[in-house]
Amino acid sequence: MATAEVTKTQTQSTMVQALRSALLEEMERDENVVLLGEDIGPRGGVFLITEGLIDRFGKDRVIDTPLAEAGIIGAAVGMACYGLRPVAEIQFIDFIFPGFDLLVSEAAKMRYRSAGQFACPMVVRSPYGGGVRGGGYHSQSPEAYFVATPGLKVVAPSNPYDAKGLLIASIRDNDPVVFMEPKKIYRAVKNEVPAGTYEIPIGKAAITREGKHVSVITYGAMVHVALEAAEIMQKERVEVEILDLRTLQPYDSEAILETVGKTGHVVVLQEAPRIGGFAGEIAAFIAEEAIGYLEGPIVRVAGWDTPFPYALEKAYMPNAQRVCRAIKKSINF
Amino acid sequence: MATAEVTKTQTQSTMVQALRSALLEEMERDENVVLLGEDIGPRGGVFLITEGLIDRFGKDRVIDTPLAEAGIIGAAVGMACYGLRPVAEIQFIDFIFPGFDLLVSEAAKMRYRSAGQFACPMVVRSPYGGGVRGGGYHSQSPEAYFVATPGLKVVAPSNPYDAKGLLIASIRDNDPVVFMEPKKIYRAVKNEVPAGTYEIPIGKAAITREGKHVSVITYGAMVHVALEAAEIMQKERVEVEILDLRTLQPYDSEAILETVGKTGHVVVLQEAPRIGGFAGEIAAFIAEEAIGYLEGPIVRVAGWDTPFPYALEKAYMPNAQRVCRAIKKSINF
Amino acid sequence: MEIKPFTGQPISVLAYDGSPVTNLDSLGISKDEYLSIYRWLVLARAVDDRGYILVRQGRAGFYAQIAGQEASQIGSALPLTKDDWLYGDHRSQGSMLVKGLRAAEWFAHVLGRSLDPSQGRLMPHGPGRNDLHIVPPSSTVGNQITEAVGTAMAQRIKKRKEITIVYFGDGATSEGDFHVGMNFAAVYGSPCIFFCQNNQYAISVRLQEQTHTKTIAEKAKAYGMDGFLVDGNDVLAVYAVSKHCADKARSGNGPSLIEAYTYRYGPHSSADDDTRYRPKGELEMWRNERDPVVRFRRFLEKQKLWNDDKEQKLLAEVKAELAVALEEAEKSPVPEPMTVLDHTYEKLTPHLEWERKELAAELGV
Amino acid sequence: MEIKPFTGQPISVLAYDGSPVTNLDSLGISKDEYLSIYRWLVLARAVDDRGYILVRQGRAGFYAQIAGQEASQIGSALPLTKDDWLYGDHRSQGSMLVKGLRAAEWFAHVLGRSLDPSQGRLMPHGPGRNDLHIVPPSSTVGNQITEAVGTAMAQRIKKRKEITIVYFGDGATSEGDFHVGMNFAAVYGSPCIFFCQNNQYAISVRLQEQTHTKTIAEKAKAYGMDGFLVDGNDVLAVYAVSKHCADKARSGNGPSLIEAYTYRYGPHSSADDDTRYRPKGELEMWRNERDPVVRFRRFLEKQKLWNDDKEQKLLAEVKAELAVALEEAEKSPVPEPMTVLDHTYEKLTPHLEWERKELAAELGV
Ligand SMILES: Cc1ncc(C[n+]2csc(CCOP(=O)(O)OP(=O)(O)O)c2C)c(N)n1
Ligand SMILES: Cc1ncc(C[n+]2csc(CCOP(=O)(O)OP(=O)(O)O)c2C)c(N)n1
Ligand SMILES: [Mg+2]
Ligand SMILES: [Mg+2]
Repeated sequence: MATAEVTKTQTQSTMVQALRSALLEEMERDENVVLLGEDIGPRGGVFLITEGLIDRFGKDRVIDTPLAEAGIIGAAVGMACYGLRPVAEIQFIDFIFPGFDLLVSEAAKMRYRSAGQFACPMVVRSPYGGGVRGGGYHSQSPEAYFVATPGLKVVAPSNPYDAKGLLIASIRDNDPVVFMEPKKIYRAVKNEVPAGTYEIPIGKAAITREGKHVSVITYGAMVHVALEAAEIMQKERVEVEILDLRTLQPYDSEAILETVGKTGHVVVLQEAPRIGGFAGEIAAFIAEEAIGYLEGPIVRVAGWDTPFPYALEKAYMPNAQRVCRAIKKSINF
Repeated sequence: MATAEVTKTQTQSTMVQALRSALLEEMERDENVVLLGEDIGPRGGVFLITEGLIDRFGKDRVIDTPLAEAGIIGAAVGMACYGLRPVAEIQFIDFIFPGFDLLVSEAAKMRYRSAGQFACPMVVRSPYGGGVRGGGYHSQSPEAYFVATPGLKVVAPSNPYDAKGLLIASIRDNDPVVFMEPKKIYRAVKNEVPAGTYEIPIGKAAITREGKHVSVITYGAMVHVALEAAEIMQKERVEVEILDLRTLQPYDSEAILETVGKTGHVVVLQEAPRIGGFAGEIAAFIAEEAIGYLEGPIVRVAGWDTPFPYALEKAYMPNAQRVCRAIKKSINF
Repeated sequence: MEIKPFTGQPISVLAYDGSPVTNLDSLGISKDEYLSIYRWLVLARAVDDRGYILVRQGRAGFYAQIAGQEASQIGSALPLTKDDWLYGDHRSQGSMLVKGLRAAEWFAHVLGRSLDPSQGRLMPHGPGRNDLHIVPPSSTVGNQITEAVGTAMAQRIKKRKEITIVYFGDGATSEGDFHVGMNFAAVYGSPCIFFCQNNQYAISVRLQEQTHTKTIAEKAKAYGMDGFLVDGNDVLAVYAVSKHCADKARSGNGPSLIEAYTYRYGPHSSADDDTRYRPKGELEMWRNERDPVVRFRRFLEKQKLWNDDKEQKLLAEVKAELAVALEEAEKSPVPEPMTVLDHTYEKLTPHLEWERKELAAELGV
Repeated sequence: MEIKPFTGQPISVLAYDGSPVTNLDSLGISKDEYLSIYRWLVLARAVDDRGYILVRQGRAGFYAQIAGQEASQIGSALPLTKDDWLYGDHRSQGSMLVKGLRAAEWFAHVLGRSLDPSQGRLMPHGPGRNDLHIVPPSSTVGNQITEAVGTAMAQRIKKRKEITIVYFGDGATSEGDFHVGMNFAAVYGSPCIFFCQNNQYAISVRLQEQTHTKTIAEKAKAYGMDGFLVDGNDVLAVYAVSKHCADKARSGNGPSLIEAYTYRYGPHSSADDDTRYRPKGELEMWRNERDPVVRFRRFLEKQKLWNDDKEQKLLAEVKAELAVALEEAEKSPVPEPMTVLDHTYEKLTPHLEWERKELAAELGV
């Protein structure tokens, strides 16, 4: 576990650019890597992550599909069993559900049910999360479903550098990976992204900010909300450590124990609704394995337990203020 | 919260009988209650829960459907919006996934997205869980997905008496309810079930067994594993309290706080895989709201984080021994 | 006019220049009704133009225009009665207006204001109104289809003389829900109209990449159902076919699929860039030669029912009406932040009660 | 013999009494091949009989018999090459045997032993074997269809001269996956055969309650695909049609749907009670008049290729062979409990490492 290393000679990239370059480089490297999804061809995907790739690699490797997520994921499973390494795009993760069965019943279980004879080295990448005025069906954070599905790996980067390295690692991984892209920061956050190939290992968290009083454990776009909260708390002399999980399944239990051991106070922050959410898993893990370190309650900060709203998304989404309140609850125990 | 009251004058029933009588009585009472599902007509359902109901109520109210869960759940949503109270049967809960989208994107969100104009008073009932040599696709416990979906209620009875009262309450509830039936004990556990109508309120847990040293919080078929473990621990003079949640969403937080306050030691027991499971939610809730009561780690007992096996289901499923080990981990802290 | 399924060529009533190609009497439409149809076409287009401007002004986050598809929507919604049910998709506001949704409500929906019957709960692609039997669509393409079938099944179970119409696009026919819904409806003989607006694109994907059939209508064959192909830019043809299928459903003769062959003028939505995929000249051809509003106006002119004066008067009237509607929408407040938790369940659960307190503290209310 | 889609009546080669109704030469099948086909039919039935007994003896938990459907499975699998891929469903063990699965492996699968290529990971409805390109089906009806299409897409992308066949039942055609898979395959011209064993029931639901078409084959029209209806109890007809579609796919001419009209003799599975829904006399009619094994034997007899002696010899041979196979299966151990965690991922995750320790402690190993 280490803070994201950034080569200073590189240019500032958005996550969109970083993801696109990961796809492009992996497709150059391995001709078994193929892309499939809705509007990923001439349209370049609705967020332009696949822009221009069809011109470079042709229709056999950048496959515009009919409008059917069950087909996208199901076909990816069949391709992966055959030996390709498909990267499927689901236009918004809210629309993964028509293909959910193929993901949880097939991709996740193929290796197990065949006793290792068949595998599904495939990636399902998809934008997730709110903050873009997308309403109830263009804003959700359904990671809890994927994490609760043995056989799937789940990744959610928080910045362009990590996004590229994690996507490359996901494509090379021999298990199915759900790769969740925080669309709110597709273009809003930039950092330096090297041109060449590199992997960020799946299963390893990163300390985004060091601190000694309280740990905020989070991932994806919420890392930036945590950073904002940390700045605010800094003024009150509370030093916040931020752990960016990066991989949700399998999550980095060592890194979690380390930061909890250091601070003794924990806030787990997610954008998804609270009840049954992934933050609960992290809290439960800590309550089982690190209760001796704890000097206060484990506080979860999350979206409210409602569907995602449209007009009121500001009142819905976790913000720095909500995180600060939680930090105080955790340290003023 | 109270232990299941049992009228002594009644006969011993199986859960199959109890569920069938709930359906029958509710259909007699309210002509808007209709059933739909695969093989629920002349076949009576593969577990015979709807046996004979088509003869009594006809094809318009006991609707054998084509083999498509998206149709079953989608049609139920449309019926419910229209004013019926459909009770959909999914033959095994493992097969809910072709219709999962309709459940989480539609049934769960219809009230919210219409700002209360439309509601989905519907029940999706389905057998779940292992122990019947059903293999990976006739044994799963996917409650984590439903609990993580705001807008759904989730119920899982542990005995025939509760099953009837909870199913009646679910049918009368104005929100969509996923009603999970522990198939392993469909016929294995009996208790007294009154002939008339009664409701067990949704959202209320029950103490199945009182004890003062440790609380085992569980639901469904695992209540009986907890009871077995309690008997074993009794011999070691550990008095186990068992809290049967009965409703998973919304779960009975008061009852949880009460038992944790009483014992200070907690084991949360579920059949589903551990990571991302519902037990984590309960643990997280306790770690946030009752950390002061805790005198040991919150220990989760669960299925392993694999798909459900066939030949090795015994090695997979939580058993009394595993629960006892957890209890010891929790109290010997 | 005989209306037959599986014609291969779109059924039409009017030529592109507005002259009838069939006997109009058989349609049984009065002169007043013709004028009213035209008013709907003009209104639908004007509402849409006005709504889209709200996005361009940055006052709304999203808009999917119906321009080019007005005839499909007006023609199919007119045969519906008050009691019939309507399931829309993300591009069916024209039908919703005919069913009774007020323009002010539509604008409020686009702006996310309280006057929106869905109270700002949805991206602006179609609010619901229970009293009008308009069910608000989710954004998930295709889901409304099985739901509509459920409603139609219920109508039949309850022996009501009502029908359900469900709208979806050409792209939606690739989803499993289309298949499952069509099959259920056919099996139960449900009083349902499956109305496909084939505007030839699903975002960037053309129909030939979406499916290997020439038409959508012929897909009905897989369900033992009748499939009608109609010129979707010919409001009278759409009306006639829809009326036929509505009557058929209402009299217990089961569901039908209607494919309205049409074209969208705008990008897929305000978030799209259609220059990336649209071949040059295609849009211009449709707009200049086949526009559904102009075509019907030419028809009226030929019938001596319309002239420039009337046109100017109507446009002014509609403009004024919409100005009032927009004002009403704008006056309507943004929903109260504390309402964000409501309507998840019938009552707040204990967890939501707790969250309500948290939110109140956060908002300082 | 000309093979045409959408015949309305099942394509057949043999009458019920085994006499040919078409010119046999055009099939290009040698005498040895006829005998080999018969051996497959007899073997498939015997394997199935033997397997089912294991359930009745309480030694296995589940069994879905193929009895009655042998001709569909053997006839469709014979045209496949070693390189072709096969996706089965819960009732396709006959096809898997032809593709190379050993009877001993099948029995081990039924018993949940290590010799099972899927090592007891699945309810016994079809193990996979990677080297034979047999993908193990999940139990989720229909899912294999889109997967098979993905494999066929890959075969085409890789420009291999291979095809993929996917098996499913009449009931499965109601699932969205059937629709989605058919549509994808047609759009991409994938080298795929969609092989529907229409045994007229999905558990208790009869075809007329499953769908409103007369045949399954005609559903291909919704995809611009050819649909062939074949007598599924006529092994030569199934072979001829399957060969035709395989050749077509292999030569780049795209996918086909085949409906094999057949009947299952057993209950849906060992857990079913078919007396609840089967009309009286129906089973007897099929078994007595249309049995696929008897029919082909009559054919052989008429061709003077078979007689009672040969029959007795073959039955004894098969019996002996299966006794050996079963013994091999039974000798194979139950999988080690500690392996229950393996193959969830390529490597144990840290969480699974931890669970491994817990399990070891629990098992005392
Ligand atoms: C299940 C699902 N997948 C993808 C999307 C994203 N999406 C929204 S509209 C659309 C295209 C719809 O095309 P069509 O059905 O032809 O309707 P049109 O927009 O042309 O009216 C897509 C892909 C979605 N909303 N839902
Ligand atoms: C998605 C799903 N729904 C329900 C089931 C339960 N089920 C197993 S087989 C079957 C019937 C299948 O009928 P058909 O496709 O005709 O195949 P057959 O069994 O007749 O060979 C059903 C309903 C399932 N396995 N998967
Ligand atoms: Mg379209
Ligand atoms: Mg069948």
